[in-house]
Amino acid sequence: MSFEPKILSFLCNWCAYAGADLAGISRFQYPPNTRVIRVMCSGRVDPAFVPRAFLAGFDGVMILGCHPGDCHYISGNIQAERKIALLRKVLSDEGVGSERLLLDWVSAGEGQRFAELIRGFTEQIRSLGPFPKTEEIEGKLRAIRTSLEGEKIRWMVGKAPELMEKENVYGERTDPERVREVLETTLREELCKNRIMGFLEAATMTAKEISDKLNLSLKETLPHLVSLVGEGRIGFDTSEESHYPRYVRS
Amino acid sequence: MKTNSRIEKILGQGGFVVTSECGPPRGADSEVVRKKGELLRGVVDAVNVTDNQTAVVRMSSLAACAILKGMGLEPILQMVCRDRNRIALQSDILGAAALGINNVLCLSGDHQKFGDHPQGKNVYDIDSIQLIQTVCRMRDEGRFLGGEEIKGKPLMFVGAAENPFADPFEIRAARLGKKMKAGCEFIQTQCIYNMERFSRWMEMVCERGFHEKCAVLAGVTPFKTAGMANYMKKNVPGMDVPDEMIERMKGVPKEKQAEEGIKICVEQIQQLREIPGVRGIHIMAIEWEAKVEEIVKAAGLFPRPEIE
Amino acid sequence: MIVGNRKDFKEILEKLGPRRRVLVLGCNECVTVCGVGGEREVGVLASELRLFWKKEGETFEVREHTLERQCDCEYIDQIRGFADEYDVILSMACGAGVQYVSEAYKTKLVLPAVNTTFLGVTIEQGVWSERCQGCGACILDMTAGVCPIARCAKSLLNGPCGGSSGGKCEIDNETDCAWQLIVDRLKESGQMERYEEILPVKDWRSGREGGPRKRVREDLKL
Amino acid sequence: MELSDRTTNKDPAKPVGAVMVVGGGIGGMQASLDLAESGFFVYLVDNSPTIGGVMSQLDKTFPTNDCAMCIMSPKLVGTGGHRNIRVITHAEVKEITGPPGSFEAAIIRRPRYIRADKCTGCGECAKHCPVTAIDSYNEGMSKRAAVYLRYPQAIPKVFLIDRDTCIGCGLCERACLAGAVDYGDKESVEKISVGSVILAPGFEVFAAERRPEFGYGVFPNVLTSIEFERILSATGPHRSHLLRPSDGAIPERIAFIQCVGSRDVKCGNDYCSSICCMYAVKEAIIAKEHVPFVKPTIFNMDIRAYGKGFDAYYERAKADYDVRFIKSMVSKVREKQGTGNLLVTFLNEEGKASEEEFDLVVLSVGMTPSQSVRDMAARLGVNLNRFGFCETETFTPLATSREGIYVCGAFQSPKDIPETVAQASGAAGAAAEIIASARGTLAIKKEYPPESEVKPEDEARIGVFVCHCGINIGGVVNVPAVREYASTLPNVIHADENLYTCSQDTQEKIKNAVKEHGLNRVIVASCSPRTHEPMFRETIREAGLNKFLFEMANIRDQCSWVHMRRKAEATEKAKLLVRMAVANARLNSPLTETEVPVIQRGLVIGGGVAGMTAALCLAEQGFEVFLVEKEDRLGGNLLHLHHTIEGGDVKAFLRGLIARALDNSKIHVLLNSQIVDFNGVRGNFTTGVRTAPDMVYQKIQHGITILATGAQEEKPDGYLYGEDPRVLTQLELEDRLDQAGDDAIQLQDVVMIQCVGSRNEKHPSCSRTCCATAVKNALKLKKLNPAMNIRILYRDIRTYGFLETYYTQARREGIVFVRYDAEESPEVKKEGETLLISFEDKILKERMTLKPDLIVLSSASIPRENKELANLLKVPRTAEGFFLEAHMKLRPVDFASDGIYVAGSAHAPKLISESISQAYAAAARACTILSKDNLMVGGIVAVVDGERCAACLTCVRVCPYDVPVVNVRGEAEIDIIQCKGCGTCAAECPARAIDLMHFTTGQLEAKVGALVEG
Amino acid sequence: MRLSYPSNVKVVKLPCTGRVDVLLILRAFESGVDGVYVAGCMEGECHFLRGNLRARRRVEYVKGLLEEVGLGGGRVEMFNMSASQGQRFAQFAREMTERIRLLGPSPVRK
Repeated sequence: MSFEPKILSFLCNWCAYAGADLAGISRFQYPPNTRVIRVMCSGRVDPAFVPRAFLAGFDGVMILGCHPGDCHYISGNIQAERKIALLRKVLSDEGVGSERLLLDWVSAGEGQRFAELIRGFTEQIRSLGPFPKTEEIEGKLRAIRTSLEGEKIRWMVGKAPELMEKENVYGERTDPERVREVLETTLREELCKNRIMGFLEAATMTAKEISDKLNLSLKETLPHLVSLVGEGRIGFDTSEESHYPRYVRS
Repeated sequence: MKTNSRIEKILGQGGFVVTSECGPPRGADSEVVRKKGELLRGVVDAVNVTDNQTAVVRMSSLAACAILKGMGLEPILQMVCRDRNRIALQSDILGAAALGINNVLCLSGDHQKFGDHPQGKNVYDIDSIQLIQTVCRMRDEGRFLGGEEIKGKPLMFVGAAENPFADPFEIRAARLGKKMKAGCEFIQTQCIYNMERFSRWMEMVCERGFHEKCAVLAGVTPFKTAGMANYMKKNVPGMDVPDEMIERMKGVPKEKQAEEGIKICVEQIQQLREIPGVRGIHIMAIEWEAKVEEIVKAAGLFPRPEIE
Repeated sequence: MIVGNRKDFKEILEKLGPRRRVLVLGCNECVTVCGVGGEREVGVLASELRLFWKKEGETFEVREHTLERQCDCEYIDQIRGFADEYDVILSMACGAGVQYVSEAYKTKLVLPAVNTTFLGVTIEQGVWSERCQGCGACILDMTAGVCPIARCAKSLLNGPCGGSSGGKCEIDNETDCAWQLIVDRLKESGQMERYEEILPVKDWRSGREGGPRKRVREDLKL
Repeated sequence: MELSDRTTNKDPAKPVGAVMVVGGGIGGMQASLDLAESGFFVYLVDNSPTIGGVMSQLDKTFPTNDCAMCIMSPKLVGTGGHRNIRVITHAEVKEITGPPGSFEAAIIRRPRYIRADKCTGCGECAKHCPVTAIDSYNEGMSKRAAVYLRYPQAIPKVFLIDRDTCIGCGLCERACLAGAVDYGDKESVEKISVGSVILAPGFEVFAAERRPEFGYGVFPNVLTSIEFERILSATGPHRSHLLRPSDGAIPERIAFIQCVGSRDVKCGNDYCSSICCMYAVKEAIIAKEHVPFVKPTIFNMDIRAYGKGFDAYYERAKADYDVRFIKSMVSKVREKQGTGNLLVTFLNEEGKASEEEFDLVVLSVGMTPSQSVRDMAARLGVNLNRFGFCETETFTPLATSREGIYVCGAFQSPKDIPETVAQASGAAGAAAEIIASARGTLAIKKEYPPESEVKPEDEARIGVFVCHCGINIGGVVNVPAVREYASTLPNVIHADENLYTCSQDTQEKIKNAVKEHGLNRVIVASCSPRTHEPMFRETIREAGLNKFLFEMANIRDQCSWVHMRRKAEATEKAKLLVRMAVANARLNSPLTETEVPVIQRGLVIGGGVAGMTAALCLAEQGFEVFLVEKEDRLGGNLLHLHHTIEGGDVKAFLRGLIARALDNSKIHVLLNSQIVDFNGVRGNFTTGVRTAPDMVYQKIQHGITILATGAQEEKPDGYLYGEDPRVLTQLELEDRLDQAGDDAIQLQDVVMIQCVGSRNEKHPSCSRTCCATAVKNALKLKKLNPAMNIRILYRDIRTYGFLETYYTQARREGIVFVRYDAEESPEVKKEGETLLISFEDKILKERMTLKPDLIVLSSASIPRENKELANLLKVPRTAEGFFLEAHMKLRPVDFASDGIYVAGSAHAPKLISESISQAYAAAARACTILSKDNLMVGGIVAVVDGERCAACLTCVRVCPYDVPVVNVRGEAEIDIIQCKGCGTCAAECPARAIDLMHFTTGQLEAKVGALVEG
Repeated sequence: MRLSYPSNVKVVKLPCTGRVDVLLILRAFESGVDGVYVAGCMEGECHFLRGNLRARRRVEYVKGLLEEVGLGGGRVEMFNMSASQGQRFAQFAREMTERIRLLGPSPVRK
């Protein structure tokens, strides 16, 4: 039996959704694999929805909004682009489905384009095959989801444009490079920490085992352990003495 | 001669005394006493009969003495102050004299804590020195402690025990002096292994002239095994066993250790005889009476002198 | 002071039998000082009883009270007001106190909670040691101030037995040999010659052997 | 705080009664506390956002292995909460103008962005902050948020924003319910008037990168000692688990490399940092205690364990902890490929290069003043020495080159904690001297309304205030439910809840509630009484209630914070804690503290340099002093000294000092006199003194006592001393060198032997000064006759601090140093008239025999006869007979008995400059009592019910301070002035006749009872 | 440090563990607590010199008393910790709670 991908698409009410309707009115044909969620603006799409969708069994996710400049809410689509770019970077760094995520623009008048995008993406996913569900990948997705849902990231993602383009709390403009750096670093840290918490759910582990699982060097791994210890989220398993202490969830 | 004591007589002749001991049985079987008596007959001059030694209940010393006496042996009645008050002690002395027992050895007695009735109450109405005094007074003055006159004095030759190695160091010789002063006529010592220390003690004793009034019989105990030697060193208070002696015991195979023990004992007796002031030997072969004869003979102390 | 030991809790419980209304009575004299029957120990014993009976689900009443002395009837009278409310008085005084309380409350059951052990001194906080047996005829002048009657396991008056070793008594090596102490003190004070004297047999009539004792001082009597 | 009237000096002729202390480390805190307790107002300015300095980063301290934070936190809290100390953090001194006694200081306050008056220290901001930064408290080994508190126990407990890393996202403002975030904060300059200044800016560690051969910064497993200290600490990156950076494994073989950045001419630091040997030993011991299989090795040139009890610690490290000491300098450290392990190259004892593998290398980095401190010194016009430390003179070790500005701690010279603390107290004494006439003019004395009377029989009327603490409590505990519950409890008249109970407006609210509802007990259910009780007590006192009528329920630190995920249970527990507090509060009674007048007069025992200096410091501050000396003249040990190693003229100094002491009308010098009896307590001692030749007896009443009985050179044993005139002690040599027509020029060969009578079984300590004395005298000999051969036989050369430069000079001048081991000390004998000395030469590996003209013995310093004095005063001594201070680290001049202090070599052997510092310190500590008219006593103390007392002596025996006595009535009596309130006696009194106020048996039982009821 | 530990633990503050009275502990059990532990300074670091050492002896004594009355000596314990060892405090709190949980409710509490 041939593989039928399950695709989730978020369509902005004013452009993409209208475009989809137009495709219908125009009887443009496209594959039936897509499930549509209507949102008022592509800016509403929380990046955390994406790993959530993958975890729920979707093989691909599309987000379609208005063309730049056309946003009904002025810049919702631009914000969506930033957020999704960040998400895509994380997904690609982790090697989990960045190629299964599509953000694009469809205006209310582009019924044809809508159908083509759907067709193209469906084919792309079909050729990629089903979303590989290994324990490791699911762990990564869960960690990505948890990280993105955390207050720090949400706040930063939301505030970033203001900081870079308008002014920060000190009435200055923050260097965009710096904002990006902080955002990426923080996300990366959160992600690693959440993954470690995930590993330790099942068993106690040494720093070496954790670093192997994270596919990071020990030197890169240790700071995450230090900060988790500092936050009191993990501790040391003192039940046995060894040269390599085992970490345990508190 | 104050008494009919065989020991007194031998000493009076200037002879060298050999005594040994017989522990009464933990039962009423007189045969046990008789058997032990048989082993010692003719081998030693007198036989000590212990008085509930180590505070373990045994046949009374007086009864066992009477049995030995009946066999023609010369018993020495050991009396401890632990179990009887002055009334009982004096009464037993009269009884012993009546049975023809000529010797008494006055002792404090081991504390009941070590025995089979640690729950018991001890008496210690009088102490061993006072007991010596009491017996002498009964014999010489013919009076009880309370002052009343005795009809028929008990003629006892009075002795005591002495541990030359016991503490306090300061009174090692004085302790003997005090016993002598109380009227003690002979001393049997704790078993001696450290010859050097014993001869030093003897020197102190002789220096003060104690040996003239009070005959010192040096105590010896043959080792049965190396383990016994070790036990004595470690667990018996006041016992001084030199290491080389233990080494010597350990140095021979187990089955030969008894033999070695006897050999050591004999050597010791020979050395002790050379020490000035030593007037006799007291062989305490603990539950090993069968070997006394062998020891006495090997030590050249056989036959025992005759007395008229 | 009089030194005692608390009885085992189990023994106390057995002695109490089915009685559940208990007056725990302390004494603020010797037994307080030697930590066996003062207010604190009364509290401890009362607490133990309450804990035990609560555990067993029983109903009970335990009262704590400490008298200035249990060897004077005026003090003992102080509990007259409420002693009747209890089945039993559990006295934490020495044997004298227990008896005297018992004499004062003839119809009341008075039980000892303490074993009276000896007349002694405080060696250090929490450690007491026997010094006197109340023989009634003190000979401490003869024995350099160390009593061989109380402190020698065999009460020997004329020197140590052969078991004295390294300054310790043959009964255990925690106990000092009284005669070692005497000899040491004689030596220190240059009186070694006193050791040579033979102490005569003791007249025990002044002691317990002469029967229960009583002392009267006429001039103090009312 | 009202500042206006303190910022200008109205009368320029009169000094200002305030002092500025720069630097809030342990030294700065000590100086501030001493001054504030002596009637001066203190501005404590710290560059860092919190006070505490480097000590706050330490895990343990040598030689007692006390937890650094545990022993320091009382000082932190005391400083932070002192009415007469204003802590100005995150600030630096721009300039100081005006004359001494009337300085004006300009202080630049950097913005904190968090308002100190509003921040509650709850930490919500940091929890939310998305930015991470390097945590300098953990030496970069962990991370913190951009808004942070340097360490959990920090004072002030106010967060701040690190503007360099903050991106200005505004999340912290949203998280802060106290409204403390203020992004508009700006740098400001504040001017303050002060009479004198103390500089205590501390040190920074040597930058280990400057010794590239050790690979610091290149190899991850090469750490500095301060980083290692953090790793060992409970608040460190791994929470005290000893893990190495490269892979998180436990390092087994640890190498310590000493003298990194010290004793190093090449990097310009040819001084010794004084502390590294000991801290390395300590870190080795602690590491071993953490992980028993650790094998520490310390590579060193000399082990400089010269302080009190140090040598014993060093010996313990060898014997009990298997710490290996290798006398060798490491030349190179490289990493073993792929393992993270390190290969250490060094010259072994045989002089051959060898290499050993280690899992971790710790560099014992030296002390150096930071650039910012050097810059400040330049701004203030204070001279530095060539190493950048503050320049001071031998006989004025506390004074900087600018009059009125004093110095203490590691900025003056490298030193450890106790010496810093002693010097800090000393600086406080010196700083107080010049402004003594202004004492009390600026110190804040608080006026309170009269206390309303609360009698035991009065019914308790309790007010309960439950705190949300933002969301710290409210986010977990159902605060309204707790408040509701509290109102149902017996005697609770009023119950309320607050967002922040510690905020200023809430204090007013509490005061009003007291009045409105006629409350006579107040309970706050919030955080820890350890930090907040003093403040709330103050509030209810302002409302006219005795402060002991206040009670706290800790529903944050011991409830909401620790049961975050169990909200229902936490709420129940909070209710119960409130119930316990109510049960306890009902029994709280007002405790009065009584005033006991202080006899404002001092007694100094010992008329040497320490005694005279202390007496003068007290006299200069206006206090009468009795100075008692056993001998027939003042001067002590200095009478036998001629010059210091720096070249100072001791004789001239001593003449001046004696003249000042004799001329001072406040000082009564009693020569030929001895103490014969001693009674009383702090503030009120009575001492009997007998004066020869007529043995006249007099009684002196005084408020404090300083012991300065000194030490002396021991007459050596052996080495033919006393048998041959060519064998001398260093003191005798010094005397001889000083004599006119000296024949020393004739000498050809001189041998000096170190550690004669020191560091042995009888006298395990190092005598500290003999190495420097030997170097001093050797240099002097060399000067007289440069051709002279001088050999110094030593075990370790301990020329600590700047003394090291003279050691370097000595070697440069050809003086030969030969090391010997304790087991094979040199042998001196005589063949005919020829003096022979033989010893083992470690380098040549053979036995050398010399025929010297002179042998000089560096003999031990031993205390003067002080046993009787110690018995009279009931003060403890060490096994070697030196006086034993109350606490090795933080109370170096105090005795455990209040009001008695120690100074000079009676405490331990010392250099002259150290004795002077310590004498000032003793005087400053003494002034904390003498400056007060009355002492407040009572409060939480043990009281005896005489009726119930059986006079059993239990209390007398168990009291750790020997306070209880049985009085003439046969009852125990506990002096409330001396009782420290531990309650041990109350817990053990067999008659239960003793109770501890405020922690009475009734209260404790009520509390426990409330735990279970209901 | 906000380390979590079980909410069963309630603290009675004392100036020094030297103030811990044998009777106070017994009274606590009478009131029905399931366990008591005394947390003092590290040995050798007592602010009042040796209060913690005395407390330890008393705790040992109470253990004996509790054995006698059948509650079990395990219900009382002495721990030492320093001010910076929040971690250790939490650990002891957990250990003790776990221990008491195994021992079950105090039989005194009915």
